[in-house]
Amino acid sequence: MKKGLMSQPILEMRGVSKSFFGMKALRDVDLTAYPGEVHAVMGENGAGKSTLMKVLSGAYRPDPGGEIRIDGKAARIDGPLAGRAAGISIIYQELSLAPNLTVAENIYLGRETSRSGLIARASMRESVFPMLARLGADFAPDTLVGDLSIGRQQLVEIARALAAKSKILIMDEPTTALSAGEAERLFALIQQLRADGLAILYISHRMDEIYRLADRVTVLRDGSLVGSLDRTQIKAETIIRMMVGRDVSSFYKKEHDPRAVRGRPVLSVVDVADGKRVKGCSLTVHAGEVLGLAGLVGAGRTELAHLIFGAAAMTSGEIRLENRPIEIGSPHEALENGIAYLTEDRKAFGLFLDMSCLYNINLGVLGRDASLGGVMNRQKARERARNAFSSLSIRAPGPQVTAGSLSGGNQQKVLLSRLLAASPKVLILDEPTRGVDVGAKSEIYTIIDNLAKAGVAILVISSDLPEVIGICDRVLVMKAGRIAGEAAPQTASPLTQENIMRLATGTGELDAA
Amino acid sequence: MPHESSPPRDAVPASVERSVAATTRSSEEVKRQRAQVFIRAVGMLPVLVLLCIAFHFLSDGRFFTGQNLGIVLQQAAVNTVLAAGMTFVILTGGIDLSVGSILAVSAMAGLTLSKVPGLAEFWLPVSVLAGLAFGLVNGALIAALRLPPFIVTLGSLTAVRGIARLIGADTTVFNPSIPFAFIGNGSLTLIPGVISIPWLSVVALLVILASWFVLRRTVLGVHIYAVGGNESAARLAGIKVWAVILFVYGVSGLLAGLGGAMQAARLYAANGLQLGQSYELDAITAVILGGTSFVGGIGSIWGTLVGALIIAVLSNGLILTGVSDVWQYVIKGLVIIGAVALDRYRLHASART
Amino acid sequence: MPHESSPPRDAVPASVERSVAATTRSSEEVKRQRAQVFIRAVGMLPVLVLLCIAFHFLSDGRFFTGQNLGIVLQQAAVNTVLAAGMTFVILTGGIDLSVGSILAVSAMAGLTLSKVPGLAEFWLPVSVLAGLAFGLVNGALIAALRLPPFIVTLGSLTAVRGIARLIGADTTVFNPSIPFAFIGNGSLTLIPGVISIPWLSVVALLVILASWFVLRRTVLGVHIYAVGGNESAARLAGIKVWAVILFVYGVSGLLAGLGGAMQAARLYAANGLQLGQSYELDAITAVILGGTSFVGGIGSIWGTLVGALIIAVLSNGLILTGVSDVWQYVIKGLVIIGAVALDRYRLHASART
Amino acid sequence: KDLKSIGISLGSLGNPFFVALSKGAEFEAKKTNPNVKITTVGFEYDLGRQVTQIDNFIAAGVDLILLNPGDPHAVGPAIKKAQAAGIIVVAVDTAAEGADATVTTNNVQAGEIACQYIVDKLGGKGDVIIENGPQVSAVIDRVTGCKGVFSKSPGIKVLSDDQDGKGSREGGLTVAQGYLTRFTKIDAIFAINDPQAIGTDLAARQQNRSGIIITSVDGAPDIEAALKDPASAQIQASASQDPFFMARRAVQVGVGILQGQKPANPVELLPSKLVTRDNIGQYQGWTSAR
Ligand SMILES: Nc1ncnc2c1ncn2[C@@H]1O[C@H](COP(=O)(O)OP(=O)(O)OP(=O)(O)O)[C@@H](O)[C@H]1O
Ligand SMILES: Nc1ncnc2c1ncn2[C@@H]1O[C@H](COP(=O)(O)OP(=O)(O)OP(=O)(O)O)[C@@H](O)[C@H]1O
Ligand SMILES: [Mg+2]
Ligand SMILES: [Mg+2]
Repeated sequence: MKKGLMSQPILEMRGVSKSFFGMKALRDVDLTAYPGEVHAVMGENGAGKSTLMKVLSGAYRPDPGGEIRIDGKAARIDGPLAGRAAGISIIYQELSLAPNLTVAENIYLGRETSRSGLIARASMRESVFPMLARLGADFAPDTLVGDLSIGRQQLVEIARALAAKSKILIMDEPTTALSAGEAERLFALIQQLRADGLAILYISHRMDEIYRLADRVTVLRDGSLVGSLDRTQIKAETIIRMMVGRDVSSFYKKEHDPRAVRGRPVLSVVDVADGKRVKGCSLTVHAGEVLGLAGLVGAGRTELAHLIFGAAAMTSGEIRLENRPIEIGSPHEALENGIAYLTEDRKAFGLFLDMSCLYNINLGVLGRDASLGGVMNRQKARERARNAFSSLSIRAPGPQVTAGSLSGGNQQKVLLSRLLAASPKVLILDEPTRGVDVGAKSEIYTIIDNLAKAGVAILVISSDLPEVIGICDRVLVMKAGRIAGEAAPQTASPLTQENIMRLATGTGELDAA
Repeated sequence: MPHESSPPRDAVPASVERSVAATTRSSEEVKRQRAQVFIRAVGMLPVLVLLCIAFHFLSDGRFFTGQNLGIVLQQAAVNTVLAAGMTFVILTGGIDLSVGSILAVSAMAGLTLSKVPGLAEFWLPVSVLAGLAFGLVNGALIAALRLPPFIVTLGSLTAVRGIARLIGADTTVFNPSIPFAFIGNGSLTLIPGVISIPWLSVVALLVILASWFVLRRTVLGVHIYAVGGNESAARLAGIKVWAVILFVYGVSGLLAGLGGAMQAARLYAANGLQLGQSYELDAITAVILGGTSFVGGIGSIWGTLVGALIIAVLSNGLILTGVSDVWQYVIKGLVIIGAVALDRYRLHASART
Repeated sequence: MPHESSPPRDAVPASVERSVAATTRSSEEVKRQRAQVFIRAVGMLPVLVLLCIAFHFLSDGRFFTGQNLGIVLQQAAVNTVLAAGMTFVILTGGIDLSVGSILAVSAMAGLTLSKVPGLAEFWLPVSVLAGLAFGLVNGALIAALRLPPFIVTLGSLTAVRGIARLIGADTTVFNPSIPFAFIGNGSLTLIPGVISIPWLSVVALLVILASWFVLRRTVLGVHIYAVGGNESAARLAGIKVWAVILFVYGVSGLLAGLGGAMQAARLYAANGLQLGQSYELDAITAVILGGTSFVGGIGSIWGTLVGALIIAVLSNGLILTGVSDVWQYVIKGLVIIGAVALDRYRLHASART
Repeated sequence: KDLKSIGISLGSLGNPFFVALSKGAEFEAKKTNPNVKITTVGFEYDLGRQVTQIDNFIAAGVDLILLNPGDPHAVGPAIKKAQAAGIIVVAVDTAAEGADATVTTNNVQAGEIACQYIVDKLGGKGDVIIENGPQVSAVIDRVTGCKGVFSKSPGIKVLSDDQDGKGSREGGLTVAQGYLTRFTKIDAIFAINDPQAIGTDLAARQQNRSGIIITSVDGAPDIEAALKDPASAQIQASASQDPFFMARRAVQVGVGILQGQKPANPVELLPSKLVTRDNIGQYQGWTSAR
């Protein structure tokens, strides 16, 4: 990788700025990338990483003044087409796929193979097969993208970027929706592309990925460049200090009483199935326990959570709350029973982006606080929102701003505070730290730990193995709609990454490509 | 063991000091959003004012007279009431094409009843409730069977029109001595001889105020915005989406019924085929002119009021200035497009500053 | 355990993926998914067939006669052409309310020209091009100024109607000896004395085929679906969204112009005010009945054809069976609602088996 | 009092009949006062809209309102309001309760002569259809007149009278296509206006049906052409109206009242004359200004 640094830079950005409606999202940022290197770009939520990449790909037009040079020549990137022509391809952070089109159509969107305007479906389809195989995808080219889970959609995005065969490849948090196996395959692929001489700009909030992949790290804070580190200098503490401006000491928190595992059972799920993805799962969460649920993408964890929460219909099985069987026909009834669920897809299924944080936070409890005739208690709502802002340290101008204007991590905290406002007995968290920066992550871990201390039964679904191990008391592993096994300390199957992967894949080893 | 809704302060990591840059950006953001909210709320008001002034000069000063303003208000009344109901529906991302037909059916029902001795006094509630009933049928089909609102209300646009004609056996029902006729033709005198407001406008204003209260001050209102903003998120947040949908179509029907009663009191007559034809387009236009988003979740009832007034001022002003019927079409169409274009431009410009 | 509330993903059809790994999927599931794809493609066809059979028996066997089928096809033709254009627009998530007015203006322009000696032969292309021009104006306003399609086309619904009236100075323009009249009233004889198809239907069928070709076989077609499915993704993929939008409204205008020419040739006359009134509702109904989604991105032109045929069969069948005008309204409305309900139920049921 | 400004509210200004009506009114008003301000609007058969327009006329301060009432009774209250504001209201084409005067075609008589023609041609025996239209009073009157004639001939069988041809060529064409399929033997069709009659003829020609007698009411320019056209031989008669003259009369009466001359008879019924293929040569038509 040293040889990469020696050669001529393929990309030089000088003094790039970008403002939205007069608000500076980037100020005078410089960035240099060489062929054959993985260049990590890091920073807190809202630091401007995605904005910088979008300027590079042509999705945003930069403010006048800056300069972008590719292969030593000044490049004018004034649109997505120009970006592509300059040899840049990008995996956007927000999935940018058309759900109504097929996988093949999405991969070739905007640069279809055609003969005098006629679309060559067959040849596009054929050429997609090997790409999908390389990524280990288990779906066919003519599947509709809308029918895929987010994880699989992410694979489509990656396939699309690879198919463009470019010199500079930008990956904006590509692994947030992937589980360990798929992420492994992606890493192998990245290493191969690096060897082929591509420059890869890689954005992630996961420190372990940075260790594994990055040749260099550039850190942004509040839209400005903080500095760059060479591979030899990459250390978690250094990066975090550059990002946050302070030390984040202990990252994972597990201070609640581990004996809760054998405590009072709160939620028991007995043999539930939905006739589709979930094929008979049983589990029990105890008061004060943090139970992990791991597995590969598509294992059915989200579907299981939806069954428990009444968001999908069960075909068989039983749910018991504090040893009483309960009927949950809708999320409304689940919430009435004290079960709360944090969705894995906060934009699509969680937040109301055009509504203020105030209402986003209070939505679940407005009815409870209301006076006769359903008149809102706005005083109480404001108080609750203010409390949530301070206790979860939500960084936003105030509860009045719309949720859509917040950065990812802060959006997640807003969503979380809605759930907490309902004072649930059972909390199901589906990928609670997806796309959330280190600072916010550690805050969310602390919140989870505190809730456990307060006696809430917590089920954490996560594809981030270090996270699962770091915060959970024991971990159930799902595979193909069934619980494949359990990993817990002081048992025959201790709480380790290897153990979880073994259960998840059903093989003896990690399924690296 | 439910835990406290807000964890104790010391349990969370010390809040992180914000950088100076972040602070200034934050206050800027707040200002920007405040400005936008204000501009959105004011909506088309400038366009309305401009139109009024233009018509005043073009009509040799006939526009701003007490009498003419009363006429404009009265003419806007029925459309305002329909548009208020339509605002509820469009806020959830739906649409109600059947309001014109429901208006006709409830006016027919009310007038028919008003000719029955002994029951005559009940015509008003009956016609409002008839509207509610049809609205609830719409709502039930949309909420329970999850059918597309456009098709359901298009179907009832046609079917309910047929029912309205059936009620009157395809003739005009006429009752010159209908009770409560003052609603349609009387005025509420505030200062005798100086200020009096047509009762129709009073009713419309009350409807707007009630709608504002429901939308902005009640839990149900927030739920309506939530369903329009993100229906799947609303469902996962525990909102009974079907109940919200049933409610908005019920309200739209109820207000269409009220509109029918207002028309009946104003005209002393109704005709199943002719009354309320294409009123739905005027109502929808008022809502959209008022800045409510077609996809739902964004909009305000005040915008709708302004939108309805723009439509009434246009009709009145064009006749007042003596523009021929044909050119009225052309001008109305262009003004509608021009108004949104202006609005778009204004929003854009303000977003930049 | 039946649940009353549908889960958030219920709207999305279960995946149709053929798993390469093929570990988890049973062959039963594959069969189920195949069936669903088929049912979606077939769309409302069963409803159409049912209606035809019902009318055949209710009309004492008068429905399935060569002549009557010809009449149905002919009556469906203009709406089919408009609905084809509307399909393009709705697939991008837009709407075009102005088709009826554009149809009127182009028929007026065509007929007026057809009376000018020497230029008479050119009336047909002129009326089609007039439609195209108005469609492009709509498209330009929507694409360049980013105004909401509903308002823009509502504005032109009104303004263009005014222009149509201006052209004819508010009278009926008629020309009993208009060139190419065979298009409106003649038939194409395939087997002399046995099978002949009205030229109007031939034109409509060609339009459907051309639309299918553009939507399914060209790059532009994929881009239309992409814009409707996810506009920002389309933009990021380098698709010129404005060009796509301009195109679809242009097509809608062009086909409305063609519809105007067809009506002119059929009626030998046009009236600026009356012709094409509320045709937009019929066209939209055909598209939505045909299973095209209002939010864009999902739908097929074959569905639109079936939808247009359902509407024509309903009108024809109800007259054939002697149902009175009033009851026709009621029944039409209920059948439209019933048809979508049935469709929804069918999709649901097949998803469960 | 002089005529300075006049407001006209008519059924639908896209209909040539009302256009001729408005032209006649304009002609007469300009003759009375060359500087008169005329505002003509169509209420598109929406009662509410017509009442609104009357209100607007009141606000605009017109001297005379020429009204084609949406309903003979229902506009009564609005008329009273206008009269209270000192405005003279004259109903034209349809009678209106409480109007200062009414000038209209005798629509019952028009229906009678159009259908009497059919009875005479058929020799009092045959299967006929009354192709109805929008239920406004003029149409209702024509159908009443027609039914009265038919019921006097026991040999005439009315096959259907409950389909709406929407008053247009297209509507007439669609309805007639249904009729022609439904009934194999039709001897005559009475259409409530000319556009429907022409649409009906087009349908018959398309299906190669002949020998059907088609009559209607209006005497519009397009029926004039049809009555001269050998291709449309089945269209045989139309009971003519004279909108241009009717409107002139109405304005004359209105101006008279304005100047204090009460008309002898508040309702003036103009008789309809039957235009047939034989006398079409002498027919003057709507467009000729007289
Ligand atoms: N289209 C936009 N309009 C207005 N503001 C925007 C827009 N896109 C980004 N911003 C703002 O620019 C800033 C930088 O956002 P950006 O998405 O680049 O952050 P990021 O570093 O990628 O964060 P994350 O880690 O959460 O993805 C944020 O304050 C954001 O609110
Ligand atoms: N956002 C979504 N939209 C549509 N369907 C989805 C979505 N997410 C998941 N699914 C469906 O649910 C199936 C099961 O995946 P599920 O999400 O339950 O598994 P998981 O183990 O939670 O994986 P993941 O890590 O992706 O969340 C998917 O194959 C897909 O059909
Ligand atoms: Mg980002
Ligand atoms: Mg999941």
